[in-house]
Amino acid sequence: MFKISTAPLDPAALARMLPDARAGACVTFEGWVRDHNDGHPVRSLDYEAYAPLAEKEGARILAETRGKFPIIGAVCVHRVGALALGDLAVWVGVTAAHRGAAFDACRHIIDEAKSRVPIWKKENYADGATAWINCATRGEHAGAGVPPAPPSEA
Amino acid sequence: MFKISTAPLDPAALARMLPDARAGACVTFEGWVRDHNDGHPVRSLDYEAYAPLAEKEGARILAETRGKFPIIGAVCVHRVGALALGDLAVWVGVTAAHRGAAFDACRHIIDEAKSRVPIWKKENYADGATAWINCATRGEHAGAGVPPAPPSEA
Amino acid sequence: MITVHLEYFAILREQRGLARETLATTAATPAELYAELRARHGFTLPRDRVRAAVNDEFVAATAPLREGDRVVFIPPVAGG
Amino acid sequence: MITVHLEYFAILREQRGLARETLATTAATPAELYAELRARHGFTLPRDRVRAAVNDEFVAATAPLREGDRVVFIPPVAGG
Repeated sequence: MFKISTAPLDPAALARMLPDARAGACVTFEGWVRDHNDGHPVRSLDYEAYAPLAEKEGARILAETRGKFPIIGAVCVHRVGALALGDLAVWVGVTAAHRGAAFDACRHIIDEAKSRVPIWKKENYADGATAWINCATRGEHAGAGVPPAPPSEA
Repeated sequence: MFKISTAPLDPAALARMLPDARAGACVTFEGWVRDHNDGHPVRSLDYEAYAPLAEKEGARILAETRGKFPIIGAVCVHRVGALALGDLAVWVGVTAAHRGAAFDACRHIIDEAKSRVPIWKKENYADGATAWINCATRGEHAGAGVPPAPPSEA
Repeated sequence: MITVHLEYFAILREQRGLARETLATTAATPAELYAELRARHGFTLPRDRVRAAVNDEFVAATAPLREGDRVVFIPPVAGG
Repeated sequence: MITVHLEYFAILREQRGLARETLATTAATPAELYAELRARHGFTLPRDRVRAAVNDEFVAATAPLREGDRVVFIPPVAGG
């Protein structure tokens, strides 16, 4: 299941979707709003998604992941809206009989989601500037005046 | 923090030890009691630890992991006692600014814990046989009559 | 001339100043349509950094546009 | 002769039939002590598959044993 959520994510509730008697390993990834990016103090983030296509592309990522790794369950939910420091932006949970597949698949899902799913992140900096991440063009910054941020890996 | 616990593990309570404003990624691993190992139906497990040395060795693993990967927080708790199918046997949680380090460190911790920390697992099979995992000797089984189980990766 | 329905996200929404619009265009493909919109609205992202979706599916920049299509141009993504 | 305190875990505890014992031995090292115990109690694990700990720290099989040491032989581990 891949979902875009406008409501805060509840990891405990999401984790309850995963138990399976065949599963010996569960790996989760949580992406949190952190207080800096590339050296700039961050005050908050805005996430925005093109939800219908994001959920289709996310479902394709989960299906591809099942084809690549022997996993049992896979769930990914991405929050959108205004997020504060420490808020949970994305949750990925994967179960498998063995831990190797669970780690590999969880990482594959978040890597692919970050590179393919139409979700965007605007950072609001402590100095009042903002920037849409990855949208800077040719050295000039696409936001309102902070130096260019490279593709961010949360 | 590395602990041996005789009480059931509470992932939500453990996860509350991890938040940090600098952290953008949190990766957790949970080892669950699964219903089979190497083709044998499993009914329950008994875990046993040499607790004082297990906690020392676990603390060394966490310190080594901090030296190898740029992480912020790392917690591992291992349950001992009689566990039923689906029960949580081990929980590892790691935070980092970036997800690569969090995934790598979480996996390193569980790999090292499984190979170095004095904790043992006895599988109780559906047919009443039992086996101490990894303790078979020269083709004969160390338990009570099931075929040898190879080193198990949960 | 065809009529297309545009939806804007993220930096394109901010630079356009609105989230959706319907317009008549002679553009035959998403590539042509983006060039037209970029010239009109001053989008900073060059065409090769923007993907196109039509009716909620990714399409090639050279796919044909049809009457009534819902078109979205997708800036570089940054989930997580 | 020295007196050592043994604690048994897992398969060694089951094969010994008890969790701890104190005994007098002429063994000068963990390796010698394990050989003695294995002969006496029929432990199935050969010495090269068992690690030794003295006073809650791993030690070499050839480390000296001293009066009053707490000795644990560690079967192959299997956490997780």
